[in-house]
Amino acid sequence: MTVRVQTEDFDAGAEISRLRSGNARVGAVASFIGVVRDRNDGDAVAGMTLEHYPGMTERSIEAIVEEARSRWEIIDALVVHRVGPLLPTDQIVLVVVTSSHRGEAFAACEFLMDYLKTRAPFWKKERLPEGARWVEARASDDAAAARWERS
Amino acid sequence: MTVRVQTEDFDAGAEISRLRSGNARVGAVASFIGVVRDRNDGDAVAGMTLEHYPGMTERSIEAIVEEARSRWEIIDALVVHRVGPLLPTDQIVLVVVTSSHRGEAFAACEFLMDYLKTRAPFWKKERLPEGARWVEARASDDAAAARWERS
Amino acid sequence: MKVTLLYFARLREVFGCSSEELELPPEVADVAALTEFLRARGAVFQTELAPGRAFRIAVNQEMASSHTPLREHAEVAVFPPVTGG
Amino acid sequence: MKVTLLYFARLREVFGCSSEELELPPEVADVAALTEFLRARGAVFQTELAPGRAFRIAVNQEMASSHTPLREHAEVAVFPPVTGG
Repeated sequence: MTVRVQTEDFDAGAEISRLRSGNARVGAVASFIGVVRDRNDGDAVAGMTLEHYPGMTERSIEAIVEEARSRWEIIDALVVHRVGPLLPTDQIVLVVVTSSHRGEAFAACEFLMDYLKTRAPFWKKERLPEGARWVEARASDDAAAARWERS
Repeated sequence: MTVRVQTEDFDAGAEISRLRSGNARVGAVASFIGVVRDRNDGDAVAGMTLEHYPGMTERSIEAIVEEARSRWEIIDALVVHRVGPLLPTDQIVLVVVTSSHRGEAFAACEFLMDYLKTRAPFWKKERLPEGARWVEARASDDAAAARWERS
Repeated sequence: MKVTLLYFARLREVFGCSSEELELPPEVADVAALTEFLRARGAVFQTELAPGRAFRIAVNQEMASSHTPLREHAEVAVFPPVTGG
Repeated sequence: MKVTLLYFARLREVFGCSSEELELPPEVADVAALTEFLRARGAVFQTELAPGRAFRIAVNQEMASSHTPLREHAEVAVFPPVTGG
């Protein structure tokens, strides 16, 4: 289980290969890459800056990965999240989950992404033509994360 | 939308990069790689051979991709499926879906995989220590695909 | 009516044949009748295509039901349930 | 009691401060009391930390509630709802 927060870009293909390499129990590799779009809520976005809380961010992601591990039969998981200035088409986040079976890999990967969007301490500031703005939390992201609450 | 059935291996990282390149509307890239395991149903697997129905296989996958496109707001999709002899840890199948939002990308990617397992004409023959056997269809795969049936 | 039969995977091996041309009598006009016609060959055809056995039939590369009609030069494929990915 | 306050994102900008050391009076012993203490500074602290405004507080890098107690040398972070990934 690996969690990294970094300013540098990542090589998704190399990360995916490394996570499953040498383990012949892996039958399923689910991955997700989040990418900077050039529009958000109808506005043109020239770029963004991601801020985090060094220490707490890594710890909270590690806790989320542990929770995913307790809920699904996963073999390994990787989360890489970038911070700092980013431009449209830049990669923001990579989540990779390996498992013997595809249902577990997909569920854990989507669970991790939903939690990264709603619980991990990251804040996004967008650069628009009329100036910069801090992005507000979305109700749809909270709804996505709420699916995973145990009742 | 690209569908390929081939004996050669694929470079998942390069395929993912190519699918999203140059499109700044893409915010989400969901991918899945299926891999040959060294065990199945408790038996050691030395390798397998995948057979397909040339023509029908490609057409049926294209129809599945079109259906995914009609159900979710996806930007592009790629399916690469290998046939022929394969060994444990070899890649079998790659599905990549790009979208503006992660929920659509995940749903379409998982939908495509469930259908590939249950509807596309592929047949798997495993090589075990005691000889080769054709794999039987799994009830769990049918159940996974049935989730997507419109009632 | 002339049709091409294709067999795949386990059925290809059991029938010892991947493809054959068949001249069908006029009363064999749909998939149900073709299945009956093949069963009447006896041996492995009778066993493998017996009612209740799991096999699938595609006509011109589309999945077929027992009511699917057959036309001249149809490509008819007989195969086990798929086990892809 | 000495604590370290950290501010992030929009609140860091509005408060014009990313980190400060505070000596708290003895009655400021939990998160609710600390919030009240900061509001009493007036100006942007009063506005941004008013009841009903969306902000979050973590104590020693764990998400806190209003009842979370404060201890000597606690690291207390105040920030907007997260908007990651």
